[in-house]
Amino acid sequence: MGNLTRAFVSERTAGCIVTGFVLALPFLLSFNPYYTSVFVSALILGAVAIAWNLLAGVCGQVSFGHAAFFGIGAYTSAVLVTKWGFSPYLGLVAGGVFGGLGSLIIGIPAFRLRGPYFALAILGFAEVMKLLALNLTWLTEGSLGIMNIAPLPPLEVGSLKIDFYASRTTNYYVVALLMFAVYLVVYFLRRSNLGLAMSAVHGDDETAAGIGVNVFRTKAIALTVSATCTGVMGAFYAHYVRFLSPDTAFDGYWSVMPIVASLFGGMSALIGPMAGALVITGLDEFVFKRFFETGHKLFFGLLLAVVIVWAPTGLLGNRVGKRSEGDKR
Amino acid sequence: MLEVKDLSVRYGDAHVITGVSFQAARGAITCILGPNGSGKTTLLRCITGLVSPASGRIMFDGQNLQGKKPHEIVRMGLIMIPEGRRLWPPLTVEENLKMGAYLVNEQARIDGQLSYVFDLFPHLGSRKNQLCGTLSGGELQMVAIGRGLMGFPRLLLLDEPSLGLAPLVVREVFRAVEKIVDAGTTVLLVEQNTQVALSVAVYGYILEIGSIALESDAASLRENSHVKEAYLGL
Amino acid sequence: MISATSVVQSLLSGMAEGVNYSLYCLGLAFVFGIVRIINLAHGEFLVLGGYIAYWLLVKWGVNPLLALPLAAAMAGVAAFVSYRVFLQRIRTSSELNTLILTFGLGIFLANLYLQLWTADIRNIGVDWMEQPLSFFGIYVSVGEILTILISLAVVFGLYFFLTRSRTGMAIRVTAIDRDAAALAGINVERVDLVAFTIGGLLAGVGGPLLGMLAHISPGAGLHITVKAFILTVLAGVGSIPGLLVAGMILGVGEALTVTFINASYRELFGFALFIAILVIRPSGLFGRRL
Amino acid sequence: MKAKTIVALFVVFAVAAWSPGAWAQGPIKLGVQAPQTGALAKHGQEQVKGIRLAVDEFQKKHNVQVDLKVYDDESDAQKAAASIEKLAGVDKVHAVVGGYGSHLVGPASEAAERYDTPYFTTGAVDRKLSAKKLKNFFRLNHMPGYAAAQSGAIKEALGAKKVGILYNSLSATAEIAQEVKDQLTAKGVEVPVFEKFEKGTTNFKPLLLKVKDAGCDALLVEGYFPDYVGTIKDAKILNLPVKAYVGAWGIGTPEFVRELGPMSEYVYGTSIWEMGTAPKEAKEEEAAMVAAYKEKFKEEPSYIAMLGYLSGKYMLEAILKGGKASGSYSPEKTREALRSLDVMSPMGRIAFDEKGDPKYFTAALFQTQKGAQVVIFPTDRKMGEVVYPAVPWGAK
Repeated sequence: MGNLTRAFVSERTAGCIVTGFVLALPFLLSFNPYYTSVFVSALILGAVAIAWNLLAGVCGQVSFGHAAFFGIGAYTSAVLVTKWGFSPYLGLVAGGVFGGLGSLIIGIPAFRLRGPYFALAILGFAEVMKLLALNLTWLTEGSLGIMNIAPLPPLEVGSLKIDFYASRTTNYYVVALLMFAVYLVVYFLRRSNLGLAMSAVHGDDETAAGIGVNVFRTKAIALTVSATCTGVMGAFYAHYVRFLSPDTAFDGYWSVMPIVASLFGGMSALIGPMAGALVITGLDEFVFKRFFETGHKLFFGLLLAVVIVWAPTGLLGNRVGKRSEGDKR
Repeated sequence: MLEVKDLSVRYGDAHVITGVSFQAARGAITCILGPNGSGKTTLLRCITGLVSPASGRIMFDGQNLQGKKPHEIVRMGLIMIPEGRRLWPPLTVEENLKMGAYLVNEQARIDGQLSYVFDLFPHLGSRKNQLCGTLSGGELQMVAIGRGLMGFPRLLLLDEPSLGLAPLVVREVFRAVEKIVDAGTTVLLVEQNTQVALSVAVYGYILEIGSIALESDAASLRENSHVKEAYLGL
Repeated sequence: MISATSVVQSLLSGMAEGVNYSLYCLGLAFVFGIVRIINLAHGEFLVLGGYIAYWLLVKWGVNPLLALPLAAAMAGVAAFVSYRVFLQRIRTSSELNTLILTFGLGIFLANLYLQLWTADIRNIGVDWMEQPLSFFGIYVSVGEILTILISLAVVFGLYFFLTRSRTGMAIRVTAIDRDAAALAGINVERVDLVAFTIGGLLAGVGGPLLGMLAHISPGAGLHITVKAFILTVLAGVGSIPGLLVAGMILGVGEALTVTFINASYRELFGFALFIAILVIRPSGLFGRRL
Repeated sequence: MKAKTIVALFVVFAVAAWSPGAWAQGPIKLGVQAPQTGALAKHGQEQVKGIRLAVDEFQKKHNVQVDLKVYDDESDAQKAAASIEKLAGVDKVHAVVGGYGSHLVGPASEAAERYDTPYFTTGAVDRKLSAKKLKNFFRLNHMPGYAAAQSGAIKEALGAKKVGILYNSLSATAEIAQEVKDQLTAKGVEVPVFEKFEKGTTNFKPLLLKVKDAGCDALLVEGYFPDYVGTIKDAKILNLPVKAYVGAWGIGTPEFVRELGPMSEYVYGTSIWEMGTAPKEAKEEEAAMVAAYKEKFKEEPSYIAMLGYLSGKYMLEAILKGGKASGSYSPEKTREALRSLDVMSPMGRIAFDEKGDPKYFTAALFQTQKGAQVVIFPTDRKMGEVVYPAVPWGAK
């Protein structure tokens, strides 16, 4: 019996269910623009959470400051597009590149630190980045923020014109695409030799070094890939919301919510953070807000506490996580 | 005094101890011998309530220890002196000893026991205001034993007291242990140093890969060919 | 140009601020050092203490300083309940879980305050405490001197509690070596509960002082938690007198940054220092000693 | 099993989400997007109270039902835009009022433009908002009106020669600080101290010492409530020798007086409206509004509540007027009605230019005297004589 359920929810099955759900969601929501835009936010969060989980769940290095890479990505793209007229699509790429580069600046000194100290160093870095964005007015417009950031330009496929200005649905599918790209990057990375090395580092630095893993390089790659993906999502955010200020781009939300989503969904499954992001958003939007318009966050906080205490492995964590161990036996 | 029956302990999926049974007789030294990684420390941690067993039963003085917390077990008079001393380095010798009497409420009993410990280890008297971080290995072991004694143990569990000590110091420590037994405390000794352990114990068990491989009185163990070959290096 | 008196005055104001910083972060540092829980709801406990003092002042005219014990007690109760209901159950799981849990509690509490007491910003104003005193052209207020004294008293009180009292010693040895403490007959689970509650009490003392020196609002907690974090790392986990020094370094550093550079770099100073300490000396300025 | 549970949960959400919007002509559907939680919750909540009052009155007066939908944007830009998607896209409201904070109103007003829904805000003063020339964007207040009152009063009513400006790094305060500085410099007033501080600053002494050393006549703090509390308390301790303390907005309000007591005396502040500042033509309306507000919410209305009230009122009137003209409520008609508006209100004359900015908006500069706000500038709205030099901490 136990084996049956285990076989039922493999990583792949869970992935397929979530993929199917994400693709079908706009239909389920009858293309209602509000709910679609709510889930655009959920998917941005989901993608960042998957990226965060590459570092934390796979490689064992918890970060409290992914807002740093999100914000760097967002600002990079916004500045390139508004000031120097780059194409927003190029901006997405540049956002990723700069997010990755930014991660190296803090990563190189911070990798010597362990556990909460590493996490805190990244948090500090995020705050420093936010303060720089606030004070480098010539580049970032300071606290006034950058307004009127161009949306992604319309794509023309034959006679079909896909517009990203008005429609939420097109934005939804773009972000879904980006999210699956992030998922695939993480998925294949974990399957590769590097992924094995990351798992070894997750266990213990010294043991990993003992079996010939270059610990520093492995951590650096995990962080850079994670930050790059986060940077791309940040860049997308800039062109989606079309307004950036240091407070919104480097908001603690982007540091905290990916962690929450990952724990909620389960960190041992790659798809867990994604599912977590969707469920949290759904609960907050459709359940808590209905009961208590101004106090819904109260439930949210309580829910977090309750889930952590009574379901600490998350929604998907236990099953998928245990399965890979079961295989070896 | 202590009776362990069919005890098994697991860490996650790893079976550390499987079906171990043994007894420690009142008023004597019983020893458990075994190589590194045989599960000795785990066994003691399980008896003292730091680790919960997967199955089995531990009886102390006719009472089942199942589900008891470490401090409740200590209150019953079963005290362990852990491997590697585990003192509190920023505290002085005297503070360390006094913390051993945490559950004792009468000041007079604490003072009495403190002078007993200083009698047992005269060496420590002059160092009582020194921080434990500054002591030598032998002194640390004495403080550790002293701290255990401060809780008025009826059964003292000693985990590798000879570890890392010079032979001369080992002899001093064991002389003290014998005195403790003479004063009426039962001792369960867990050791790698088979030679010394068997010279003081009355009964011994050999623990190998998590189960009891051999048990007998100390004298016959000393003569046992397996013990000679594997543990005494003869 | 900046006059010499102003530099001295600025320096002093930084020191005063720094001492109060130490008080605000004491509870967090204590809980982190002893129970190994980074309590992200710390700031919310502090804010609770502030509101208690505020209401006592507004409703019954009780002097906020007299309200201190009650404010501390209420925050202590909040911490006690949080620990018994939630934290106790996941004490043994990963650090990350306790972090998320306390974060959730923080969100819950902040929004609860919002519902209970509206979003209005509250300031605990007591006229005689706001009177300035002047010494050789340097100004301080009665309240400032008083809050510094209270902060120092609490910090040293805690220090003596930990080094002199039986319970304090039990808490201390549990922090150093948990197993050894359990083997000495200390109920380590009880110690966790007591320590977490004390953490709440300490936070509760900070609240009224924050309300007097600045102001309180339902959402003010997170900022305090972050500051407390920086200080804890700066001082080094477990060093209570170190917190005072770290608080002053931060307070004075911030003040002088404003005086000599620019106010907009004040926060940057704190975080830059934070990262520098983490990278250069992860154990903090005063290492791990209790 | 777990996966099934998740799928079931999602289905529940989906069903819950799908609720067909009512299409029937009849009640006016007015949407409100405002922060009810988060950093700006306080302002958003007051705003909504004012709007609710306007709705009540409108229903009574015209006997037309108003369906009011209030959505919390959680002080978050993304949620602000999403709230508009919900109001305009799902609930199909006829117009939206509310919005607080330029960083929230920016994305929200763009979303409203996408849905061709009139959007009328009272809490966003950034110039860039109207520079986009959105056809659905209207607002009651904007930056130049604030800055003019401050610089004018400092130069003319106070006659200060040197001014120290300290400002919160948040966007609106940073913008007004720059604007006021430029205006003052143009008028020949020196600004030797011009510094930005972070929100959450509690030790203002080092900053104030710079003001002291520069020998400023007046201290201008462009900030929010906590910043005033902090600067005034620290100025008192330092016995800061300036002759006037001027704040931007939200200073001298009843809440301010309640929390600061005697230390609220003599501060200067800009406000769009405070109790008793209405021009003669609108005194009656002001009194009625204040009475009704007190009756309904058991507290004094703040200027934010007043702005909320006025925005709700004029928007509803415009929808109705447009609807009467064309037989159904339509965005163009509502916009036309708003653009043709020209009335005297408790906050002065209201009319919009082609960008949706208020044509005649100027804030008033008042001084708190014995707990009441006495307008001292501009001269045509003057209510009493200025007390100068005078600061709350009684120096000089």
